[in-house]
Amino acid sequence: MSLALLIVSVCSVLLALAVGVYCVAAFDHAVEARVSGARGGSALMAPLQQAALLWYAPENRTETSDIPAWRVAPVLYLMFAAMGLALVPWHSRFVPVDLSTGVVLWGAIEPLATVVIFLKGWAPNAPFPILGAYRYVSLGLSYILVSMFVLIGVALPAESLQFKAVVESQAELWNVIRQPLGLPLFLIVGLGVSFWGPLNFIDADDLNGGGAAEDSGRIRLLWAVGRAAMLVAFSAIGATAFLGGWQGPWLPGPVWLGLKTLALLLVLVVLGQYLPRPGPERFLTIAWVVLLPLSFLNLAWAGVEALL
Amino acid sequence: MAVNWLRKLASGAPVPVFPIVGRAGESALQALYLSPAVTVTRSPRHARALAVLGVIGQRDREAFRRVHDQVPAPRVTFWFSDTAIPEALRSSVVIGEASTDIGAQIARAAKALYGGQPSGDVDMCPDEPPAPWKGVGDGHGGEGMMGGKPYGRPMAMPEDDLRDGLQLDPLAFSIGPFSPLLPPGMVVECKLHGDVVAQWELVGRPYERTLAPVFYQALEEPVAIADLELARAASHLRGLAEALQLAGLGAYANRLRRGAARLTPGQSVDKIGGSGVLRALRWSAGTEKGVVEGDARVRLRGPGARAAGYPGDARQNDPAYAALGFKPVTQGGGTCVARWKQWIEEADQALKLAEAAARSQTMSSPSGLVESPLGPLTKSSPLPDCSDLIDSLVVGLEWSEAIAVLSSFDLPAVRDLDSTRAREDAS
Amino acid sequence: MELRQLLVLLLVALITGALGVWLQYSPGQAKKHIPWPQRAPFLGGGQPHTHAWTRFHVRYYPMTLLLIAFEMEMMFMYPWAVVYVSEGLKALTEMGMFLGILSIGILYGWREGAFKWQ
Amino acid sequence: MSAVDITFYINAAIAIYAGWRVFVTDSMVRASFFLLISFLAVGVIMLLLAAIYLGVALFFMMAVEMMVMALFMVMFMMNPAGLNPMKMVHQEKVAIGVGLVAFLALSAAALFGQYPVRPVPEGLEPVVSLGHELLGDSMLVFESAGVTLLATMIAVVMLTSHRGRYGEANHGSRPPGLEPGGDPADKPSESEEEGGHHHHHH
Repeated sequence: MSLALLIVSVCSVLLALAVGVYCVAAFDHAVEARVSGARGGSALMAPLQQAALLWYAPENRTETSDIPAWRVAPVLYLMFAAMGLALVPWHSRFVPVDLSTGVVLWGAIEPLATVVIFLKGWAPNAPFPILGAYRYVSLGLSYILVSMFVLIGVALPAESLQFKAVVESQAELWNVIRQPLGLPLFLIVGLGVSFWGPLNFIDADDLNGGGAAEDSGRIRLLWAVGRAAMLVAFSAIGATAFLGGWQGPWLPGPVWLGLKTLALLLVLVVLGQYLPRPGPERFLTIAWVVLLPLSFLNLAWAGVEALL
Repeated sequence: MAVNWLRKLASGAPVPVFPIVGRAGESALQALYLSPAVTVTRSPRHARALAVLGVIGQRDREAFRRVHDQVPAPRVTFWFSDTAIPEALRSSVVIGEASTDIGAQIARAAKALYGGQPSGDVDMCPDEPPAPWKGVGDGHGGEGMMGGKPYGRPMAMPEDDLRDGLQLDPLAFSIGPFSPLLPPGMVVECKLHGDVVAQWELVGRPYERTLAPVFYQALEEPVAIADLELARAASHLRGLAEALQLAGLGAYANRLRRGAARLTPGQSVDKIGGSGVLRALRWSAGTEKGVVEGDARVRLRGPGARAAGYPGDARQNDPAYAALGFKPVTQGGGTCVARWKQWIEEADQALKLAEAAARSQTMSSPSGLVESPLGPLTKSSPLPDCSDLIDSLVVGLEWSEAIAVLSSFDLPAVRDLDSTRAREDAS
Repeated sequence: MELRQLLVLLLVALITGALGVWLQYSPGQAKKHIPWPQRAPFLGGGQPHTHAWTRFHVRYYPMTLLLIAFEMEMMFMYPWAVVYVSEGLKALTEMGMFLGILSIGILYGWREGAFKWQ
Repeated sequence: MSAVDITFYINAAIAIYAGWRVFVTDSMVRASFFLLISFLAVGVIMLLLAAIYLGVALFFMMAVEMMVMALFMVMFMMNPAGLNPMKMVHQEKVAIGVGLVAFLALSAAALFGQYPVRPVPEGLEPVVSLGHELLGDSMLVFESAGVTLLATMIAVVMLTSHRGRYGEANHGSRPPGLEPGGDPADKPSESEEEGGHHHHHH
């Protein structure tokens, strides 16, 4: 790998991250305005305006808080999201990080994200954030197995844990058709990892904002960017694993990947505004009693399908 | 140059405002929700401005000072209230006018902050830790393993648990009167074991609710039933909006609030709120909890009682309603979701009644008894507060369930006719 | 060589991390001193009686232990997935057996209410 | 010194430093997550050793494990956040002695041991060979691991679940007395049991 390729790889990941984060914010604003019927601000400017508002907002801290954890958690979360996005192959000849165990590394990013989200709620030493943190951990520990089984399902026909091979294995038929349960389950996990919409157990309104109740200014901005980045990384991985990644007629590969990622982003954002948040206890039961068996079924289906 | 550009960008965003809702502040809060110039936040940390709406009781002055100081400075305090302005804020407060959009007024005042100059809004509490700790004991205020007051607050001590008998520490705090989770003015002493509410003790009752003027008018003179029913539907929809907000559906909550502000006879609730979303509420937390039974149903009055199968409704006594073919809607069960459903169906029924009444120009016949959105209202005895009913209902529930259950009730007392009129005379 | 790939990963992580740190420490924020009254946890005017860092009653603890047991098995799943197609039916039966055994554990946990909050 | 060497030294230093912090920090949560950092640094070293699967697997295993450990730490240790300073080590002198001996023994084994030289063949894929091993000679081991994990799961459920399918797990049980044959230490009163029972229906 030449130095030029190295620089191009790094820059393209960062650029995709920035564009993706902006798109998430703009989509979310547009969907919210459409649902609520509120006029006010264009969806294109709103993300920048919100960011500028948070940029200038003063910061907050609680009496006895774990300040290093408070500051480090959003930085790590953003880092994990960027690392996840870097694993996505753009084209058969251009993969920023082409690891032979990319699928496993993505599987590791999810529990690590759970840890930093827990720290978000733990750090302020205040009742509502801490309730949110523990609630989130019950979610985070429940979807992990589902996510892993679903991703192992796509690794079966690819005979590899490399995302590039996963895309190449979908040359004839995309995994979304071959393993119909995979993508819906994966999207649920995506909402969980980026604590978005119905699975936003930590920053919930029934806790006055929960983990974010004591956050202000730059820290909130950083978390907002991190969550959007995680959603982008998730959609990109989802597009790679289930929608055939770069493959598609007429257009160049990276464009296809971008379009598929945006489509998944839009689905996630709409789901986020449309679905109510289930009770944390109820979701725990659903995750283990419904989603996990479904992911078993998906794996069995994928296994039989791969042998045929 | 770039900085100016960034500040300009920031001032394009709606200003985040934390509302302090006092007595008779509900309508101003609804106006804030609808204003495109501001966003209403759930935590003062997210706000740049504090809006005081309605009258703050003497009891809650201390709490007001605390919440005021929790909005990170520099901030703007906006006064839309008959309460006397505290000494410390006298020079900095922005006083609102009733005539124009109060959201726009707040935004105008708050955007001065973005220029970078400090606001004159000073803290009201002294800049001191909650308890002296520096240099006490080992220097951080603690003693031994669990003793003392490390950093100014004590540590929790273990306690028996309700559910599985593990002896762990309770999380004890008081909440309210300005918490968005509780009705305005309600103060509760609360103890949690993990997520589960172990103790819920009402310390301060919520402020009386001021109803739409048409309900007070109907006590004395005939009013158009269409107006009465539209006001009822609006009140129920606002209650539902709060439930949607708690379930993480903020956009749909605002849609309902917006719809409630401009109801017309014959609309359907499903169209206003999105039928799928209203039905999906049953998947949110606590829907089967908070069951009201027995005598509590009667005390609960109004839609809450009807959701538990108790059919009392003052509209049955009114011949004008009988002519419209009115029959009260009821639900069985008396659960949280039954009360939400009751709101939905009553609002739907009210809109249909309004349509029929508007067509036939039906007027109500005053009998000194009006069915308000909270329950039967009479001239002599206003509706009493029943927020103490909650104490026993939420113990043993998880926090999210408890808050959902709380949001399914309309507990506060209703302001009586005389005090409402006195206020009108004064203004 | 994969080390080069890891270098890209490292650079991406370092740059985003540096961005996060810069965002928090760069000037422009209104104020540095945070007074004590602002620092009290927000409870709508109420006050906490103790620190929130307590022996918290995590109600889903049986699930976490089940998860740890189950997660061990994921270590075996990944290598299995890679050789699955080449080993064919043998891999299917073996992993079917393995997952079957573990599913009994999940079923048992469900039957005994381990997936409910205690 | 190559870039790989530098990365190794940095990660080794992080692993040791974080490992040391585990024992000197007052907060249980911090201790758990320092241990996690230590493991992550070791994982990176494994990646440098081309053990690409084991390194990454260590990340996800340890992330979950340390999260759960932090939960249990906070549940059962008094003063879980270290608000009052405390000592995390017991029997310090013995611990130091044992640590030193273990360190010396392992270092000696590393420095003076005779290791076979078996260069990895070109094009070997560790994950694939691991997979074939699992489906080949080690199949029995693998399946017995499954049975062992099942036993663990059942034991876990039996020990922790408060509500079984036949009702309360501690129904009719009596806590042990403070002295042999004495009264139970903290028998819950009947009314409390009733209250608790009421809220169990879901």
